[in-house]
This record gives sequence, C-alpha cells and structure tokens, in this order.
Amino acid sequence: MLTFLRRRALTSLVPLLAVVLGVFVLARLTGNPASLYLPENATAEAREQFSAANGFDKPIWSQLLDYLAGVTRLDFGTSLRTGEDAATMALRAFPATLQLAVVTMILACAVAVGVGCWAALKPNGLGDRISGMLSMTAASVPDFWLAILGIWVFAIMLGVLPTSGVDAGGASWVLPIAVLMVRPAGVLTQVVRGAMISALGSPYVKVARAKGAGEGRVVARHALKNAAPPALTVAGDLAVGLINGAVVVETIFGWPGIGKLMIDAILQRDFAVLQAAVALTAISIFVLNIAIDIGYALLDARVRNKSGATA
Amino acid sequence: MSERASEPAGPVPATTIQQREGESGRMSTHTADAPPGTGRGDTVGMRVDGLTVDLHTPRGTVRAVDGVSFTAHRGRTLALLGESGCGKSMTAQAVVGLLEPIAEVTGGTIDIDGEDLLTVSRKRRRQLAGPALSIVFQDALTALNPVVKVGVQLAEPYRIHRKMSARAARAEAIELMRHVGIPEPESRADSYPHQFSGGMRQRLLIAMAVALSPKVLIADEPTTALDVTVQAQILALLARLRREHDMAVILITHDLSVVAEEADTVAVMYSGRIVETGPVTDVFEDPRHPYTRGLLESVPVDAERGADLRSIPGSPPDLFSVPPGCPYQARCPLVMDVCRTDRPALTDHGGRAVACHAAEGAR
Amino acid sequence: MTLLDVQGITKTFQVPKGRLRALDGIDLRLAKGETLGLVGESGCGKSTLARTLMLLERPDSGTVRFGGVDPFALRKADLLRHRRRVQMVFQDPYASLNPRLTAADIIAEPWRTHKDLYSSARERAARVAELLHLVGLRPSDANRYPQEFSGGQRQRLGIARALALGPDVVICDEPVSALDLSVQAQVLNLLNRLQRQLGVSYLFISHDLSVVRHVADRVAVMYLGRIVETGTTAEVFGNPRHPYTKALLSAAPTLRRTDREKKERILLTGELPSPIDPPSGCRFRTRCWQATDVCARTPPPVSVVDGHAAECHFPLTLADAAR
Amino acid sequence: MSATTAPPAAGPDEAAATKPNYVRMLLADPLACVAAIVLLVVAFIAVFGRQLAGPSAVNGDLALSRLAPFGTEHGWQYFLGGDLLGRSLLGRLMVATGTTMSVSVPVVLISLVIGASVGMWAGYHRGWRETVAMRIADVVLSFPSLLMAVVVLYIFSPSIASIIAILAITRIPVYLRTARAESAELQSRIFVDAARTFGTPSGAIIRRHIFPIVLPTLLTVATLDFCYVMLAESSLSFLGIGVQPPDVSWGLMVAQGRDQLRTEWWLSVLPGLAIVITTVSANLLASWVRLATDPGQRWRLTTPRRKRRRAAPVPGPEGA
Amino acid sequence: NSGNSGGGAAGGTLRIVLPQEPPTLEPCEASLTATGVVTRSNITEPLLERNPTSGELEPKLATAWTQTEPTLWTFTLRPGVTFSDGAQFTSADAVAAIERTANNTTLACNVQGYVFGQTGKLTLAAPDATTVTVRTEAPDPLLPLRVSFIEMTKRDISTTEKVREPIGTGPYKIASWAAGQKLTLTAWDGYWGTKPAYPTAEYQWREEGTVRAAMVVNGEADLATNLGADDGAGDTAVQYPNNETTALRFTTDQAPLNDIRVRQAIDMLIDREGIITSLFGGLGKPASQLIGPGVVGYNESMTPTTYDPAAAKALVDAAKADGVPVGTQFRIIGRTAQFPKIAESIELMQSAFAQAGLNAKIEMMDTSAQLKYQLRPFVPDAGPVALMVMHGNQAGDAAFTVGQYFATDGAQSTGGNAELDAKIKAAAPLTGDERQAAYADVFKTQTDAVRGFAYLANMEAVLALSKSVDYRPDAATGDEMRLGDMKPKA
Ligand SMILES: Nc1ncnc2c1ncn2[C@@H]1O[C@H](COP(=O)(O)OP(=O)(O)OP(=O)(O)O)[C@@H](O)[C@H]1O
Ligand SMILES: Nc1ncnc2c1ncn2[C@@H]1O[C@H](COP(=O)(O)OP(=O)(O)OP(=O)(O)O)[C@@H](O)[C@H]1O
Ligand SMILES: [Mg+2]
Ligand SMILES: [Mg+2]
Ligand code: NI
Repeated sequence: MLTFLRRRALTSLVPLLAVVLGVFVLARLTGNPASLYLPENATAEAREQFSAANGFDKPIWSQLLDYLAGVTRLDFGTSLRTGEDAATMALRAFPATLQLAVVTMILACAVAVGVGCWAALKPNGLGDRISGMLSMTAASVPDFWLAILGIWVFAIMLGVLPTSGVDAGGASWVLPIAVLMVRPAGVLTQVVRGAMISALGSPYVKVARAKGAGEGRVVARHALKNAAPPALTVAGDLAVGLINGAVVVETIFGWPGIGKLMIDAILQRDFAVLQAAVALTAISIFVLNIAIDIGYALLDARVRNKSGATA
Repeated sequence: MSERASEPAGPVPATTIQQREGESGRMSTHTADAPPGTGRGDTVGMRVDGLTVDLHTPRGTVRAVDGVSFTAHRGRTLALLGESGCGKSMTAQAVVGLLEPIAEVTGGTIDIDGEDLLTVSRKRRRQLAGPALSIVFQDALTALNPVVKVGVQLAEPYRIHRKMSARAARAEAIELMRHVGIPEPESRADSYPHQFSGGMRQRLLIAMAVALSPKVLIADEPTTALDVTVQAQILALLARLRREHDMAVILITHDLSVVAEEADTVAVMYSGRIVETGPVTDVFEDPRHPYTRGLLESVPVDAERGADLRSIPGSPPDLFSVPPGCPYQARCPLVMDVCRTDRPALTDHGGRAVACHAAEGAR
Repeated sequence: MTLLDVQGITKTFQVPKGRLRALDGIDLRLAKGETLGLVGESGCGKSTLARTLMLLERPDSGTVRFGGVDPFALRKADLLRHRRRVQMVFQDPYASLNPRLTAADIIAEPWRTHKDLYSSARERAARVAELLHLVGLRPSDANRYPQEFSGGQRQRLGIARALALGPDVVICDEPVSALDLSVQAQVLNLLNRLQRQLGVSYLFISHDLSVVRHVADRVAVMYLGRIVETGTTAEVFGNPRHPYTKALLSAAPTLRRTDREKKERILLTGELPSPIDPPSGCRFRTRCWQATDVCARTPPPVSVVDGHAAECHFPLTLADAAR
Repeated sequence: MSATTAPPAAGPDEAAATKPNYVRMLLADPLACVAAIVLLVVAFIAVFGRQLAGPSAVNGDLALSRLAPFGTEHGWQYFLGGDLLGRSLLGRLMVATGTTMSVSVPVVLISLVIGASVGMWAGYHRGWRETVAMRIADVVLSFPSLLMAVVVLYIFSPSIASIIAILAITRIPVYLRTARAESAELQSRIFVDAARTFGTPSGAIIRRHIFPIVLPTLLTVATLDFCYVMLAESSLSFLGIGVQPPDVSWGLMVAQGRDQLRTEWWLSVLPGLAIVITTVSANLLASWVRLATDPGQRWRLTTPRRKRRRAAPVPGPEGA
Repeated sequence: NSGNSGGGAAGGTLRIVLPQEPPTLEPCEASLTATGVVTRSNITEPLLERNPTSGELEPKLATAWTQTEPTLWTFTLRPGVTFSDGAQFTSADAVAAIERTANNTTLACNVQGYVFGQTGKLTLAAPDATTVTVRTEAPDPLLPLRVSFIEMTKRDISTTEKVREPIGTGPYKIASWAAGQKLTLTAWDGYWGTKPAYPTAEYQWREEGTVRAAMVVNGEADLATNLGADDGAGDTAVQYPNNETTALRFTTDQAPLNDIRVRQAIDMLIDREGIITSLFGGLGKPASQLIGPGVVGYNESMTPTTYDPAAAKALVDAAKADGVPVGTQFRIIGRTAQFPKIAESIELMQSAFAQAGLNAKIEMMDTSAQLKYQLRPFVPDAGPVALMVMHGNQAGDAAFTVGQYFATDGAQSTGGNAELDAKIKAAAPLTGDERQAAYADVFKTQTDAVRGFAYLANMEAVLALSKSVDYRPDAATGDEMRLGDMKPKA
C-alpha cells in the first residue's frame, strides 16, 4: 500500500506543478492589477511605482522564478488586497468549502444509494421511472436559480431557514447543502441504479439468495459493495466539481469558502491568493483522487492485489 | 515413488488409483428396490412434477420449461442432460426459486418432505433455502462475491439459519473448507475469491452449498469450466459428499461422459422438455429417442481420424419458433407426419420413459 | 514439407507479483496438410503460443520460421503477405466477432487491409457468398449480426473469416470448446472437409482429448509452458510416455463402460502450479506420483522413441502404460 | 454441399435484423418519441427562431415591460409575458434557443471529438501514451475553469467563440477518460486481436472496432454533458462573463431574471424550464439511441413495450 | 421566523449587510468604498467633516481651521480626545497621520492618490499639542476639504505597511474580525462624543442584492445597503441618493463617434425616463451633467436631453449625408454589475442606436478589464468606444471631477479642447460663488462644445432598514455610514 501511495504521489507531482505554473502564467495574462489597486486619479507614476513594488514590471519568467523560489520555502506571497499571507488566507477559507463539500457528498450519496437501490429493485417499475425522471431533472437545474428560489421560499415565505451566512448553526447549512446536493444526487442516483441493477442480477446475488439470505442482507452485504466502485468514480468527479466549483453557491449564501476566495482573487487580480488557492485545491483534488483509489482498493480486493498493494 | 506432493487435507491421496466412487449404485428411479451397499437410495429427496416456466420477454411470452417431472432420491445422482439453452438451468432456478423477474412458474409442484415449494410462503421458502435445498453454480468466479472474504461467505449459511455469532460461524466455515479439501483453511478464510484457482473456487461453492447438509443439492454444470484433472477431483468430491450427507444430487451437465460416469439416473432434455429418462446404463446402451441416439453418436470417440462424425444436423429450435408437435422434428431422421402435429408424451417403457412417436411405433 | 518451425520460444509476462513464464522453450513443427493437436490444462500457455505464432506477442527468445522466413523480421509489405498465409480461429465464437458488424462485413474485413484481394465490391460480395456457402451458411445470412447466429454458426463465421485470405495454416485455438456436442460435431466435420478440399494445415488447440484424438495426426502435450510429450496420435494416446499424459487420459471421463472398466483412474492432486514460480527441475514433479529427488534437481531429458518424444526422468514404458 | 452441413436455423426476426427500421423503433417507445419531437422542435426553433419570433423579440416596448404571462391581448408573442425591456418573452426564448444551441452543441461536439480521439488512441496503445493523456486530463480537471474563462475573455473579447473554446477545453477530460477506459478494455478483446491478425493498422482498428462500440457510451456522456454545458454557460452569465447581450441564451435569461424571481418569476423560471425539458429529452433519446444502435439490443425496440407480469412467487426482488 | 432574529437591534447589536467584505480597514484606504463605509467616523475620525446635505465643513477632531497664509493652514485640535486603546490624541498623531496619508508615496494609499494626487508635498508642523499647521506648495482653497479625507491614527502607526485593523478615536473599536464571515465592532467607554445607541455592530457581506434584502426582510439583519429596486426589500426599503452619476463616455477621435452629430444623436437616443422607471424601478433622476445637485459647480440651468429618436435619426442621416461612416461599428463597454440592471440598460440603448442606423456592439467586462478603457493609459487601437462610466464625487467639489474627466490630459478623459482646459485651470484657485459659476460654465462648455459624454442618471439606491432601527441615510451613506446616527426605535 505504501509503495502504491508513493508512486501515486509522485505521478501526481508533475500535473500539480503544471497546474500551478499554468495558473501563474494565465493569471498574468489577465493584466496588471495596478489600476485596480490605485484610485482612479492616481498618477501614471504611482501606477508604475506600484507595479515595480510588486514586481509586475519584471519579465514573466523572472517573476516565475521568484515565485517558485518562494514556493519552495512554502511562501506563496502576500495578498495585494489585504496584505495578508496568501497561503494563510487560502487555508482559512478552505475548511468551509471542505465541510460543505463533505456533508453535501455524504448526503448526496445517501440519497443516491437509497433511491438508486430502491429503483433498482424494481427496474422499469413506476417508482423507477418516476425517480429516473426526477434524477434527470435534478441533474439539469441551474444551482444559482435554485439557491435564490430556496431563499425566497424557505427563508422569506416560510421563514423556517436563515437566508444565508454561517451563524445560525445547523440551520445555515440546510439551504447551501440542499442546493449543492441536487445535481450530484441526481447524477449519482442514476449511476447507483445502473450498478445495482447489474449487481442484483449477478450470480453471487443468486447464491446469496440460495443461502436463504433476506432482501436486506442481499442488498447491504452483497450487491451494494459491488455497485460501489462505479459510483465511487462518479462521486469523486462530482466532489472535485464541488471543491472547484462551489463559487456560485458560496457567493449567494455568503459562505466564506475557497470558491468565493478564488473568484474574488480572479476578479481582483490578486495573483498570490489565486495561486495559493488553486494550489491548495489542486492538492486537495489529488489527495481526493488518491483517496478514491484507496477506497477502490478497499472495496475491491482485486484492484488491491493488482496494484501490488498487499503482499 | 519416494517423494511426492501431498495435499494436506485432500479428499483422495495422490497415488490412489481408485475405482470410481459409488460405482454400483445404478438403478432406475422407477423401481423402488434399493441397491445393495447404498442404504437409503429409496428415500425420495425431492419430487418435481409438471414444472412449467414461462418467460415474459418483450417479444412475447414463451415456454422455457414445459412440464418437467423428475424424482431425486437421496444418496443418488440424477443427471439432467441437454444442450445449451434447452432449459436445464431454468429448471434448476425454478426449483431453488431464483428465476429472473421475467420468468414465471406457471405450473407444477416441487415437493420436498411434503411441502410444495411453489406454494409455501416466502419466509418459509427462505428457511428451506440451505437446509433443505441448495445449489452449486457453474461459474465459480462470478458466483462468489468478489469483494467479500470467502470465510465470510462460507459463514453466511450459519449466520442466516443458525443465527450463530460471527466467530462461531467462522469456525464452522473453516471446518467446512477443510472438509472440501482446501489446504490451510485458517489463513485462506481471509482471502478473496480471485485469490483461489478455479478448482478451489468450485470447492468453496460446493462447501457453501453443503454447509447445512441439504436434502437436495443441485449442481448446475459444476465442472464445465474446469480442466479434466480438476473435474475428476470435483466429481469425486461431490460423490463423497453425496454419500456422507446422504443428499439427493441433481447434476446438470451437457457432458455425456460425465453423466455416464457419475449419474444413476439420467433425464435428457430437449427444448424445455424431458424427452427420455431412465437408468444411465440403460439409456446410454440402448437410447430410444432419436435425439439421445444422435447425441451419443456425435461423441468423437471411436470414429477414425479424418472420417466425418455422425452429427445431428441443424440446431435446436429457437424458443420463439418451437413448432407444433415434436420439437425435434426438424432434425429427426425418423420424422413422421404425426410428429408435425402431435406432441409426443413422455410414456413409460418399463422403467424408462421416452417422448417419441417413432419409439412408440417401434414397440 | 515443414511449413512452420518453432524453436525454443520463451515468453514472459511482467505481472505485479513477478515474471510469469507463459512459454518456456517450445519446439514445434507443422507440416503441410497436417493437423497437429495441442493439449494441456488451462493456463499452460496454449493460447500464448497461438498468439505468438500469429505475431500478436513477440517472443523473448527463440525463433519462428514460416516457410523458412522469420515473420518477426519482415517489413510491412512482406508482413502483410505473410499474414495471409497464417490465420486463426478463436476459441470464443461470441467474443471474437464484433457485435456491430454484419456477417458480410466480418468476413470481408481482412480485405480492407489487403486491398489487392477482391478489389471490387461485386467481387467481394461474390466471394463472401462463396465463403458462406463453403462453411455451410446461407448467402442470405450475410446481412445478419453475430448475435443472431447460434454458437455453431458463429464459429463457422469465424472460420470463414480465417479463410478469407486463403491461408496455408490455420491456428485453431479451442475452436469447439464453447460449442454443444451436436454442433461441435458439425464444426469438426467442417474443419475436416476444408482440410481435404483446401489442403490447409491446422494447429489444433484443445483441452478435450477426445476431440484431439479425432482430428489430429500428431499430438503435443503441454504442461506449464513446456511441451512434455509429442508423437503421433495413436502413439500418444495408446502408449503415453509422460506421467502427465497418462494422468490426463485417465482423468477424462469416458462414455463407454468397456473403456471405463479397463482403465484405472489417476486422481492428480492439486492444480497447475503458478507459472510465476514454477517448480524446480521437472515441472510436473509436484503432482507426479513417481517423482524423486532428481526430478527436483535437474530438468528432465528428452527421450525419443520412434519419433515419440517425452520429457521425463522416468518415461513410462508400454508396460507402465498398460498397468 | 455435404450432408453434414446443416441448413442454418431461420433468424428470429430477419426483416428487422437486416434493415433496422428506426422510425418504427422510435414509435414503439412513447417516451423516446416525445423526446424526439421535443428535440426536433427545439432544433427547428434554433434554426428559424429568429425569423419566427418577429421584431418584438428584439425591440421592446417599455410600456409592456414586465408584462405578466398567459394573456393574449398583446398577440401570441406576448403569451409568455414580457421582459424588463418589454420584449416578448416567447420571442426571446425562441431567439435564445439558437444561441444556446450554437454554444452547447459545438462545445459538446468539439470536446467529444478531441477527447474521444485522444482517449481512444491512448487507451488503445496503453503505456506512456495513456499515462501522459491521463495526467493532462488531471491537470485540466483540477484547473479552475473560471480562471480560464476570465483569461480567455480578457485576452479575446467575450464572444460566443471564446465561450465555446473555454467550455470545450474544460470538458475534454470527461470524454477522454471515458474513451480511454473503454478503449483500454476493448483493445484486449478477441475481435480486436482478430483484426490484428489480418495486419490491420491501429488507426483502422480504432475506427472500425473501438469507436462504434465506445460511441453509445460517449453519446450518453455527451447528453449528460449537454446539460452541464448549458448550466455552465448560465453560471458564466451569472458571473457576467457569459453570452453578451444583445445575444441571448437560456442561461443568460435565467441569470438575468434571477433578481425578478419574486416579482416576475416567469423571466427566470420559463428559460430554466426550457433547459430542463431539453436536457431531459436529450437524455431520454440518448438511452433510446443506445439501444437502437446496438444490434444486440435493438430487438427490444422492435416490439411495443408490454407490461411485464410479476415474476414467479419466489423470494426475489419483489420481496423488499 | 428564523431562529436568528433574537439578536436583533433591540438586543443591542446592530447587524449590517454590505455588498462586499472590506479588504482592509486601513484608514488611509478609506476612499475605497468598501473600507470607508466601515472605517470612517466609526473606527477612526478625520479632523473635519463635510456635511453631505449642506456641503459645509464641520468640526470633528479639529475645532477650528484657518488659512493663516495663502499657503498655510492652521488647525486647532479638540482637547481630551483619546484613542480606543487609551492613548491621548495630540497634534503629533495628527501630523503623523497627515504625513502618512498625504505624503507617503511608498505606501501608495488610496486617499493619497484620490485627494492629494495633484497637490504636491505638504509640509507639516505641530507648534503645540493642539495645533497643527499645513503648508502647501501653492495656494489651495480646498485643503480643509482634502484634509477631511484623512482619518486620524496614532503616531506610532507603521509608515511602511498598511494596517488591517487600526486603532482610532471613533465611537467603535474592532472587537473581532472573522475573515470571510463577519466583523464585529463594539462601542468603548472613553469616546469623546455622544455615546452611540448600539453597543455592538456586526457587519456581514453578501454579493447578491436579493440576498441582502432578504436578510433584512427575514429579520437576520437590520440594515442592507446598495440594493436595486428589484431586490425585494419590500416595505423595509428606504431610498437614498448615492452621489453617483452614470454616463456614456465617448472616444471622440474615431469614426463614427468623431462626429458631434452622432454623439448628439446618441444622447437623444437614451430613454432616460424609460430606463429609470422600467429598469431602475424609479430610482434615480435623469442626469444633465457628470455631478449631482449639491456638489459645488453643479449647473442648475442644464436639463437632461429629451428622448427623441426621430430627431436623432435626422442627425444621423445628416451626418451620413456628409460622408460620416455612421454604420461603422463602435463598442459599448460596461462593467459587469457596476449598478443594478446595467446590462439591460445598455441593451436598451444598443437597440435604440440600431434603430437609428448606428452599429453598436455590447461588451461587458470585469472591473480590471474595464479599467483599461477607463483609465490612462488606455488600450491602444481600441477603436471607437462608448464607455459606460459611473462617477461619484465624494468630495462635493467639481474640482475632483472636471480635471479627471474633461481636461484633455485628464486621467479618465478621452476628449476636450483648449478652451475647456483653460476654463478648468482658471476655476481651480477660485472660491465661493466665483468658483461655483466657473465650474458650472465648465460643465456647460463641455456639453455644448465637446459633448464627450451622454449622461444617463444621477443614481439613487435603496437601503433595506429594519423597522426597529431609526436611521435617515444621506448622500454620503454609501461611502461613510455612521453607526452613531442609528438608533433603536422607541
Ligand atoms: N432472461 C432471459 N430472457 C430471454 N430468454 C431467456 C432468458 N434466460 C434464459 N432464456 C432462455 O431460456 C432458455 C433456457 O435457458 P437455460 O439457461 O435454462 O438453458 P441451459 O439448458 O441451462 O443452457 P446452458 O447449457 O447454456 O446453461 C434458453 O433458450 C434461453 O435462451
Ligand atoms: N497478457 C498477459 N499478461 C500476463 N499474463 C498473461 C498474459 N497472457 C497470458 N498470461 C498468463 O500466461 C499463462 C498462459 O496463458 P494462456 O492463455 O496461454 O493459457 P491457455 O493454455 O491458453 O489456457 P486456457 O485453456 O485457459 O485458454 C497464464 O498463466 C496466463 O495467466
Ligand atoms: Mg445453464
Ligand atoms: Mg486459451
Ligand atoms: Ni459434512
């Protein structure tokens, strides 16, 4: 298992570096932030001075070298906007997103497993068709639209939930998670249903039934575990999407997460923060991918053996 | 001969050159006299009568199993012989109650100890699955759950039916593994199915099936995927377990030689029906149905090298286009007009039964 | 005349647990018009050998000569010409046909690469019909898809495809093991007839002894990547010299009561050892009832009696075999 | 010929087998039929919507600003109400159909073509090609697509072409990974080996044996993605970097209408509904296509679906 | 109702929702709206303060200021003022704060560029503990107004780095700042002035106007700023002018915008009333010039152009007849979400232009990209552009507008002529009514002779205010929201 992890980490290093470099170059292509940070009536000299002070006047490769030198010392630079350490800002925003993503994924998986299994038990039945339609629809609803609708209905009309923020304890989580959940739950339900149908039709399920196993045991002990790997892959991709793309929902709900930090940094041309945030998400995505591989191996002994993880 | 590999708990010592097991137990299921040496061959394990299975396919409803009847005696092996698609597995699945949702049992009775499996409650049926009746599937790799340790899978019958603790069930499972000749069962119990060879997997499946000493064991092509040397081992194991547990074994196969060696009684199936049945030796020595005869002649055994085999022309009818009358008519050398209109019934011919107009006429 | 000459082929696969020796010094010879049967247990390397001969795998060492030429050294055009002469029928008639192509497409497929053969559409259609007829299918079957055929018919399609390029040698990798008995007889008859009509040679791989006995002129018995015994069919079946061959023959169930009663059954223990870590010395020694120390120490020599070769320290004599 | 070769058994459904009748198959599946009609209508509107919609879709009448829907006094154009500028919402929806399709269809096609070709190539050859392709996919996937969007829209002026470019790049890995996985599995299939034995070059094998089999899966992914692209486009519009007015897309309409959700709900709800209906239809049709293009499954569609009867009284799935 | 309303205004905490989080609370950045709205007059205070209604300067930490020489101003400080950490506020602090904000170019404070960009260096002195003198390089009648932008900080504040959480003399001090989430201010005991009514104030931020409004409606907040008419504030809505004026600024040197008739036509094609009623929901007034009433220099005599598509079409046709390529495409560039319904407004204009035979293409950009068109150095070869600008004159004096936008070399100017430049220059040193008249003339000249702009509206915004809070927003509220003015309703 260790050698496997080491190899995975090593092969992930190159893409990780590519992401960081790519962001560095792309970010700089979006223009000098001087005009954003200085008042409208600042003089041209003031702008030049600002650029020089922040190193934006140097050629891009020399900026890159400076940056890389900093990164090796774990120094991702300071924010232009707040003057804070960029890495600190990214690390501070990250847990909020992570918590949101984790809870969302857990609930989405729970819904998907519940509905997917239920639908798979009677394929093509009425319930299956209805849940199929619902999950398809769920997968195609714009999230910001749902968010605003949710606020309107639940916070204003019914007044049962807070509109936004993180202060109201558990209640604050309900709407953001409900909104974020819809698409993953829809997509995952379809995957789980398909995987469960094929698992339930497989010979080992027949064997389990021949042993007198009840329906609950068949689903829980036999089918589900085999249906898990395909669902895991898709869930992984969806989780990546959440980590990388919760911007809209974070914006609307004032969720102090990394997505919001990133989009602000992009719009503010706050390069250091952007790079730190991207590096952090990229790392977490790679970690997530590795975790999925491990999950795979845990779920499926065949993979475990193939990768030489156990011996 | 000083050094030889030995299998620690193997069923048969390596060097034993044996007579085949249970050689003498050969008798008709229709005559009730018990053969010497095998004690309880007269006890009926299961009686299937007029079993009919319909398939509701999107293309229409077809009859996959059509009025199949047979009796399995404890301590004996009944072979269901037939070519691919003739309904052998469907029969087995109907008996153990594992039909696909699109299949429906539309007639018949399956009687074990006075209980009709087709009418008992679902709960009762589950209770019987294992202690009364169990099944071994053909493809051992897919029939074992790939992601569950074999020890756990083997312990399941005990967990379900005897409500044992996980620890106790595991101990039983290990004992079971030893019983079917798997070396080092303690450590192998924590392995996954793919870590076993094909023969070992088949042993595991058999172990799981006999865990609760069922009265009836259905073995659906248990050796088709295996090599001859391993097949010989598995068949010997089945024979031993049959004797020890006094089970009625229903052996499903398409291999004539296996039937010849292992079974006491044979029922030849064609297109969802039993076309001929009787004691193996009688049937094989004197086949009365042209299909049985055709099969026996197709075996490339004595034919000289290069000469053509006597093969049966054509292939079995598609389920959707079974002709009226005898299903074998299109391939039958003895076909008569009556075969095209009337379905021959399985009629008794002194301990043997044949469903053929020609055989009838010959008598 | 020797068409195919294989000398000392070895092939190893890198697998996570180590190096798997699938073929370990195979020698074979196939003459024109002859059928060589190859028998052995699952995993002993039969298919790997077939794939190597079809140039689907490159051997680690050893030579393959076809008509005196090493096909692995051929350049593009010559290679294509070589491929026409050696074709293969695959074991699984279900998996070896692309489910999305019609029968005609499948048979005509080789000509897409070998463009000079039957270049016009009409010629091709005619040739497809001819081939269909040759393997006993109807011309109207040309537009049907594989899954609309029965197993035997599919195997006929596979054979027709192999014949499309007019080969001299057809390698049949278990062509009938997926087929029913009655259909198996049909296909064996077909192969037989084709050999008579076209004079092709077969390398006929099977694990079914009765089939090999029926079709082969000569037989090679394979065990764990090596050929342990070769000889004419009559010799090998009637007078097995390697203990493995003898065990194999005795383990096969037989139909006739007479055969059964005169033979003793040898129940080999255990299964094929792992090709990753094969036994030292003689590979069969772990399952052999007459193995001694020497079997563990030194690889067995090949002893040849009247062209009947066996690789064993203690080859069986006629007397042993009859025992 | 020889007596031993049997005449082959008649095929089960010879007529249907030889010439797949797609129209009949479609008619046999009511859901897919409805979906196909919806998509046809959408396609028709995408092409001719601008002409059909009339001038009220472009030049509004501020007097009709925020007109409520389902009234007929202002003509059919205003049946679905008016937007803030007093343009007919129905007309706007029709015009937007064209833009939406001209963004999402090219995005899906471009990413499908590039992703699938690279994926099949990588999966077929395995080895370093596979590794490199997958690592590149990893990079694209973990790249914040918004950053990419801002960059492209900054360097090139925001236009439909640049939106297509960004979204296509970010979607390529999806197809790449699917195609690679399938093709890696397929390249070890026996019929591929068979093709190799004829000396067929790898490109031809990919085209002939891998692609047709991967295609249905890719189509399924593509329809799901079609919806994703429409959503992504609307998210870009939400952030103001999507389709630029006076062009209009469904996503942009949803995004712009969100402020009026409480007062003029139709401005946002109706375009949202258009997205949902179109993607659900596409999904339904895709699952039909998956069956129809698979010769082994096709028969399922040649006869009308019949209500299947309950299974045998066994402790089967119904037990739950 | 949601469980969150318990902490409402009555409980002593005032909860405010802003559109964005302040990047920093650094006082020398207080001319940034997001910073100033929290910092100014709440955490820190200036020496003097401009009354947004009357335009008069009023004493704050200084009790008096006089122009003792043409280039020397003397400020007398209020005694007995302490910082929230207990330190005494003296002239040394004031000198340090002015020095740091106005003269320190390395720090590059926003206020420095905004207010002192053109003044040259100030020379400061503190003759005694309550007196500060400021010497300018040239006579500067606006100096007190400029100084009103400088927030007072302690003498030991860093001169090389900006300070995120400053200590000031204001009624509130920073209690906690959970970045990304919430900022809490608390009132402290030693404040020199009237103690504010709310002991604590909490700031949160939500980008979406609908969400901000919903929070007040739902009782999760007491006050939300910068709302549009459609954001759903309902009966909590309070209208207020926000100083801002929106306009299209033309590049006057490229066809077809180089022809004044085309620019006039464009001006006539803007349906100001329509936009304000239908899009802004009635918020705002049609604008006739770049500043709003109340700013020194506002020309009362100018009226907004009336919407007249027919006359516009005639102008365009006339220009076309003279060989002006009126069909040449020009771009209308706008900044995404700069004000509510900006996209729709531009869309409406574009459609009107098109009907008059002009060819305009809309481009919406993010701030950074749009600034390249707004600020010098402009994008080279940008082609003809009509840029949507929004100008807010926080200082209340036209001098802060005209030099920037109208002078030929103004940092945000793309037009102008010598006559106008001369008038702008001449107006600068004037005071009183002369000053008012001179700047009014500048606006008139710009419109008549140059017409580099087509004005849209003097903007107004909506603020959602909880029923339990008593507060009257004014023109400065958007930039400086004094918590001290807010009181619980009886
Ligand atoms: N799900 C299904 N849908 C349609 N037909 C089916 C289905 N399952 C089985 N059949 C058909 O039912 C018939 C009997 O099948 P069964 O599996 O019992 O055959 P078998 O004798 O066991 O064959 P084999 O030797 O290949 O296992 C076959 O013709 C088969 O095609
Ligand atoms: N591509 C491969 N990579 C790794 N191992 C392989 C590969 N191909 C074959 N092997 C291994 O080589 C050995 C010989 O395989 P081969 O398929 O040739 O056996 P076989 O005799 O044809 O068996 P069967 O009768 O089951 O077809 C087996 O142990 C197999 O696992
Ligand atoms: Mg079967
Ligand atoms: Mg093989
Ligand atoms: Ni026992």
